[in-house]
Amino acid sequence: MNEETLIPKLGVVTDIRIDTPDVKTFRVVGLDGKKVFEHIPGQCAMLSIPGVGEAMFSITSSPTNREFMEFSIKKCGCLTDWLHAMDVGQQITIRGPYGNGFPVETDLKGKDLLFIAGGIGLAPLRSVINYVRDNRANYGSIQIIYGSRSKEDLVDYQEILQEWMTDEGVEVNLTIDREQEGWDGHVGFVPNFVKELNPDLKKTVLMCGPPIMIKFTLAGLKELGFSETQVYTTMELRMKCGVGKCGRCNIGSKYVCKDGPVFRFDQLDELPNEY
Amino acid sequence: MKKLPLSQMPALYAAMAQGGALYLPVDNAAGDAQFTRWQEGMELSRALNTVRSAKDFFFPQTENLVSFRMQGKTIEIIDPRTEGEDFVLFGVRACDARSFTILDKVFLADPVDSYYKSRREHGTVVTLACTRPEETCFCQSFGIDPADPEGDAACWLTEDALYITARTAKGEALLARLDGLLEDADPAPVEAQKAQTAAILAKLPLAQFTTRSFGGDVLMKAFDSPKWASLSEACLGCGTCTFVCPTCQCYDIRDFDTGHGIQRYRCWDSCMYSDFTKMAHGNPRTSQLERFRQRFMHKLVYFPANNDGEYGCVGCGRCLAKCPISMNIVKVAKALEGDVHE
Amino acid sequence: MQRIGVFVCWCGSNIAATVDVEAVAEALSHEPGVVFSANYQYMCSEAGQNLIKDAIRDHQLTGVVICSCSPRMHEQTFRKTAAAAGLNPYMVEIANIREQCSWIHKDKAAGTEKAIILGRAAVAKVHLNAPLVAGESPVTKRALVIGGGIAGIQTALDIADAGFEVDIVEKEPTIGGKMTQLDKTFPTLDCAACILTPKMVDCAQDERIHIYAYSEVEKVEGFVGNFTVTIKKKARFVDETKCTGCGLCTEKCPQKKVPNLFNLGLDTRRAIYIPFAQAVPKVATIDADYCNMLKNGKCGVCAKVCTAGAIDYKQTDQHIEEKYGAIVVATGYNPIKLDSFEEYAYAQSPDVVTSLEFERLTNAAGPTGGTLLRPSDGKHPHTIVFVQCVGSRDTSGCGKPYCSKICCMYTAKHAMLTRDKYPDTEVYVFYIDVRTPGKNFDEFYRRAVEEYGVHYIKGMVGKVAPQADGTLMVQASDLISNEQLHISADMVVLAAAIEPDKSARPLATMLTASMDTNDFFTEAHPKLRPVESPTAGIFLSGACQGPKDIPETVAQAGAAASKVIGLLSKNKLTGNPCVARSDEMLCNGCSSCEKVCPYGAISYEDKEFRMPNRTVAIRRVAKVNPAVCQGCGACTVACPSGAMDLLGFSNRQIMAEVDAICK
Amino acid sequence: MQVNEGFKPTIVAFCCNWCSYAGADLAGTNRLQYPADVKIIRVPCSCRVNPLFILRAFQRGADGVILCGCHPGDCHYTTGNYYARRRMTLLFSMLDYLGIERERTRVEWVSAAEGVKFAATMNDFVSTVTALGENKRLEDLRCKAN
Amino acid sequence: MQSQLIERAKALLADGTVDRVLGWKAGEFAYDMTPALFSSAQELDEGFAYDAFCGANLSKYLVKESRKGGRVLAFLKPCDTYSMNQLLKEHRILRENVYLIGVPCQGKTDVETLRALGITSITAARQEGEDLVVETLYGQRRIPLAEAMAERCKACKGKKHMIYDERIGEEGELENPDRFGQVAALEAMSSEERFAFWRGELSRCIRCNACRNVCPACTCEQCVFDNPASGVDNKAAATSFEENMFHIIRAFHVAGRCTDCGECSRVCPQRIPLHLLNRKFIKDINTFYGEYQAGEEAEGRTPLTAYTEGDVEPSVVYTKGGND
Repeated sequence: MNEETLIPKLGVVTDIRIDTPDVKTFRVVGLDGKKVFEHIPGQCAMLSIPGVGEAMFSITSSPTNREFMEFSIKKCGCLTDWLHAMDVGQQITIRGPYGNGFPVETDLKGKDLLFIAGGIGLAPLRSVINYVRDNRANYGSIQIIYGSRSKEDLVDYQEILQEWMTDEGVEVNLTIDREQEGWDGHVGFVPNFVKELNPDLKKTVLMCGPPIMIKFTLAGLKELGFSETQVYTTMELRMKCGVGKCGRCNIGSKYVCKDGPVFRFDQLDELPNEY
Repeated sequence: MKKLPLSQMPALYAAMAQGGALYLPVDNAAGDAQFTRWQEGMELSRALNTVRSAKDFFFPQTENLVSFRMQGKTIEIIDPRTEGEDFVLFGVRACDARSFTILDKVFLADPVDSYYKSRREHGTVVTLACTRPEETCFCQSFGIDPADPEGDAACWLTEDALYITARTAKGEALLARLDGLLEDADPAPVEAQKAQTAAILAKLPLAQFTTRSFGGDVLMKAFDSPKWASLSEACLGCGTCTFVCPTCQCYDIRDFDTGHGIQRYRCWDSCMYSDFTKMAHGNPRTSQLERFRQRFMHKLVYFPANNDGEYGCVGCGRCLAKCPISMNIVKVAKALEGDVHE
Repeated sequence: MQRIGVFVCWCGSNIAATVDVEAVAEALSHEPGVVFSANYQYMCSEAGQNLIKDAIRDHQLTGVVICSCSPRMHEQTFRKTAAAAGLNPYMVEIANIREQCSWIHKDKAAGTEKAIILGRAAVAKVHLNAPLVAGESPVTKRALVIGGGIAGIQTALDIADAGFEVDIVEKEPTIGGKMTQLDKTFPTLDCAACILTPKMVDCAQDERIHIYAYSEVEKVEGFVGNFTVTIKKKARFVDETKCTGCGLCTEKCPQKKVPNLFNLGLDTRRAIYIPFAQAVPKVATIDADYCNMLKNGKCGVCAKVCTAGAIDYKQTDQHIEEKYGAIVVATGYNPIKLDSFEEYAYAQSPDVVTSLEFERLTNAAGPTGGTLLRPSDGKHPHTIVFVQCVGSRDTSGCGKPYCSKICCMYTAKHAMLTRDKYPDTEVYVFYIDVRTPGKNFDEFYRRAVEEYGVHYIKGMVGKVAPQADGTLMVQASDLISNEQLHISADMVVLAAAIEPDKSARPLATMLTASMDTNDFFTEAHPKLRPVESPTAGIFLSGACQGPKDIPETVAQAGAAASKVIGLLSKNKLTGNPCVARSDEMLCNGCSSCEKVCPYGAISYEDKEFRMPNRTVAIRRVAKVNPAVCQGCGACTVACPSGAMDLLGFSNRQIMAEVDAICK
Repeated sequence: MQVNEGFKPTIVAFCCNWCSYAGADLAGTNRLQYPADVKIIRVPCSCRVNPLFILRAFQRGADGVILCGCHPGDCHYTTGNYYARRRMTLLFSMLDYLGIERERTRVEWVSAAEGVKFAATMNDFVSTVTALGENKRLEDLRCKAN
Repeated sequence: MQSQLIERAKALLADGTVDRVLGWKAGEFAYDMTPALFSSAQELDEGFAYDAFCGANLSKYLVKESRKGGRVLAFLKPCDTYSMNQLLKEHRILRENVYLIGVPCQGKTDVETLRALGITSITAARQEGEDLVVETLYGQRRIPLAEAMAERCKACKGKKHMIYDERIGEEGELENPDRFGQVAALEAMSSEERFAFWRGELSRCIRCNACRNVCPACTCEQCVFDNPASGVDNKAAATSFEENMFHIIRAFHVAGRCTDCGECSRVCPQRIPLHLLNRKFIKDINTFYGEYQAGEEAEGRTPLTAYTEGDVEPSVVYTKGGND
């Protein structure tokens, strides 16, 4: 952990990829051209443009990537507008990593994994998916259920097509909300799609997406027979200062910055419903 | 135990201020005690306690964390800190002294807050025993003895002398520096004072008040109590309780564009404020009931759940005295007691 | 984050001589968001404009800053340039480095430094500019004229003449207004009826003009180009479409004791009446206050004698809704009530009359058939005293603080005509000043004095005391000879001050048109827009705007008509996009903004807001009508929550300029 | 009054678009000199000027703030300057009450024809503020150049 | 008086005129009354209080309460009725949903006022004739009520109710209070002295927002100082400028609307005499534009949304109001 937790480091944007009409993926390295810091899948970093704002983002690249970090960022406010407008070569400030991350080296090891994501919710899961793919021997089967509003709104679509779908032992199920020309895949919302696919009850689920999707998918999973102890999600939206001291991430006796952002649903059940 | 005659107090202050700063409660223009940097001629306030707590000295209301200079696509990061100044906080009451250990549990926990830590290291806390507690005092509910305060060094003020004893290495070092002024003392007057104060303490209206029913075990019971609605209905959503509280430590980090660069500063925040948890994606606490509940749940339930049963309150009574609508932790705890006991 | 282009103009040597234009362009190129910076001899030239257009396209500029002459000079030019290159014209800001920099500073270093700061402020502002699109609204090609006096008539005729439909709403049973009551008009002494009645007839006959007589405006909604007006057509108990105006009913009606208001109560009429012979529309009206049939159901004479079957005792008020593009206010004036001027004995003696009453007493169609007779005993008066400024220029609080403007001239007229017709009558005029600033006015006044021997006395009348012998003792002071006068008069004529018609105040509220403290309508600009109200689409004609004589009224009526014609000839109105806008999430609904809006552009609505936990809150929020708002910004400062902001001059934009300047 | 030689004050002038800004343009057209310390911000009407803007200017380092508008009665928007007059009277009085030098703020009515008055006003205001020296009582130390 | 109010409230609850009652609730000590809602006779009996310590102005609560459905009974002191009217003028309270009972007020005291008189550690207090008898941990204190009165009550603007549905008790008479003496004293100081005075006072501000949140004129949906989009938001005044800024703008925003209820000064934990800012505006408005008392009427314009052509010029400031 960085000793000066509130003083950021400098990063430089070396590549900007347009993922969807409102999501861009930014590649960031330190001024020395190396990674700014190492992280665990599911951890976050605080990015900022001084004077514009500071906000928490999931690190979407896998720790197995030794060269750079990536952030997939949806345009939804002052800072993200600014980030979307910047050019390659722009410096930004970065501090982290923050949060507990997914238990990839403990609880998840050896398990069959089911990833469920909606829209930009793929961002935190992508890090885990690629980490697991890169350490394939340590894990069982991989199934990915990913949905978005439309084909254009699927984040990392090229990577999904070219790498994930071609991987042995990785099952990818994509869906979009409404019929669309040039799309012959599944159409429909994620919760229903999950039920249709009826995944094996042995799987451990990692889920991220809009609140409404989470709510209905969790209900669907329970209907299928999944237990809350099998399902993980991440709540990085509640993180503010990153170090668990500013008070905002406090839910019950937990601090999302320190105890999260990755929680199992049985853990969340013990908290007051303020998330 | 050492002592010094009251006539020597100015000399004591001067000696304490040697090589740093001395802050002590002094009456301000409104007639209230306020920690003030000592200057020749200043006198210790006779008030029981300051309006603002002593937490400012370790966790100031605003402080610059870092500065930036921007040019084109480049950013320069500047750590604005200079080597801190050693200082002595004199006249801290037992309640405030305890608040520092509560703040320590937040700011010195991993990851350590270096801004706070540095101030803690530079500061020496000299406490002063209370002799005339007021009706709003309930520090005894938290096992604090106002007649025998904690701190790096503790003092007792009698009619003719100041008694002082060191409690930590830092306190010892301070006393060593004051050596020429102090003489060895018989602790009998101090013990007498303690006994006298104890008698008053027993008669305080809140002497029997306790928060013992609260703690992590009753989290859901307390959270779901129907009483929050009526308790919070008059709350103005101001930050008075938070800002006078010695243990409240929530903060916000903001950027200020000076025209020449960006200053990223930290400032006190209040969970009572409507925008406290407001984020780009919404606000999980939309009503004053939820915000009001958070503050008291934090002190009575969440904090003890994470800190071996220690409550996030020291019974200083400031919120009792200052809340514009006279709603406070005592009223809340008393009202909820029945619900958490069930 | 904008992509901004900066263009620094040399203006030949106008700017370049005292401002180092290259240095300015260089310095501004380092400002955040500036991706292109250039300087050129004449930015407003075709080549200069092409430079801008090319840069907008080549560098995908989202904002443009031009450092040049005053925006009052070329802002429009450069906005068009930007628009031609596909950029929203309101993404252009001008830094005025000529009139407000190079031309006033001799020191090049200081000038250059200031030009950079002004440019920096413009860049800072552009960062916060947003594309603005002017709103468009259609225009209803129909005008409403409120008031059917000479002002309203002239306005209506002129508008109709240009081919537009126009409605006149007149509260009396006939149009014509005050001028119908006048005998002769100054300074030419031609007969009022002779010049007015043909115009009234023209109105009646023009198929584009519709007259709502005996009607009042009840409600006005909408805004310029799109007013919806509810007109109350008061029941006259006579079917207008059937009445031939034969007048038989007005002769047979048994109720004879009705004060004749047309003659100011100097004689009586019947309960069913036509105000005067040339009334338009020439239709009878039943005065419900006096009609026996309507009061107690016992009579019905008029219905019996009416061969046309026009009498309809069951008629009720009708409410008609019409749409208009423009509204002209021509509500005119009235003489003030003289009850509070006890010293003139107006209430005590019938021989103390107002000038308008005197007008009726000398009119051939008046109660005396045109022979001047004392109201009290019908005898010929031998001494008449005219008192000027009765209630005018009065700061005591009894009267009006302003000059009523027409009194000097009509009094000269009355005096002269009296002396002309009855040379044996002595005529005295007491005045404070004689004001004759009009064409042939002073000549007219001098003729009264010099040729007709009217006694003009500068002085005040202190008291008029009715005597036992029926004469009136007038006590006055002559300020020039400085002596007290006592004149035994047969009649005293008071030049009562005039005031706006009482209907004007509620009407102004309906129209959201502003009034001054005397209840005269305020004009949009006292010099430059004298016939327009500040509220767009509302125009002013005649004495409702201030005291006027007939030629002035007719001139203003024509001017108002031409403004209306200009408005109605447009198919669409393009608004100014720099208008106020209310953020309803912040709005308290407190009405502060509405109170300071000179245009009535702000209205309120109760709006539902979705609140947490699926609840709904209803809040009163302000809405700005962009078609009416002129963009002054008064509301933005009156608003405490900052809900009201001005597009193009937003709080953030102005503060950004402040920041940039003070950096 | 002492004279602060070499002190260059920062002066912000808010000018209404219709009268005073045009008056400033006329001063320029007539080549009437006034110090470059004055920087003009164009607003549609004097009533657009929020007290916040004036305080903001002082915060950011202005030494004097002047508001120019149409003469009372001549407002392009009829009544704007009447409201501005009340607001500024009260604001200035409050600043004075707080001990802020009253000469640092001013309102002047300048018509489009009064280029001479505009230049004279600015010359006078600049010399007044120069004599007062740097704004200390309403400054934000963070915003000082360093 | 207290029992009279309780009885009336019970009756109005019973006959369905109102379904809840806004009043004051007794607290832990003798003085710490909390504004509270009561919805049953039992609640009223248990907690409703009305005495010399019930100083809180309840009118602002009606902004929210009048929108919650049903009808709420509110007890208003004369001075609260001014706030009520002003809030009605600004359409912030739905009149049909509130039932107003005017209650008499002979001036209120509060614990801070007693504290300033050196009376601390209060355990009980009662009125005895014209005196207030205060029991403290360290003995009894007796002071004349008039002396114990809060500053704002010593400068009372009116003892008559401006609006009510019914009234209980007698309205008092006003005895020529000196409302502007303190302002005039400040005006008479030199500019430097005034600056030093205000800097000393405002530097104590901790930006807790109590003054704003209690103020019946500050009912903005979102305050400019809380709104990041306003460009002037600040949470904690980081510099002396921001302290000044907050208080100047707040005073300006309520200028012409402030009824001088004095709640701002009452609640300030740092005892900053904030009412002296508001009263300066009131004094200026009275001097420049004629006597005006916000809240006397529920309709019409405020001095800052009105004008006359002959208004004084801003330059009046250079020649009036104190010395250099």
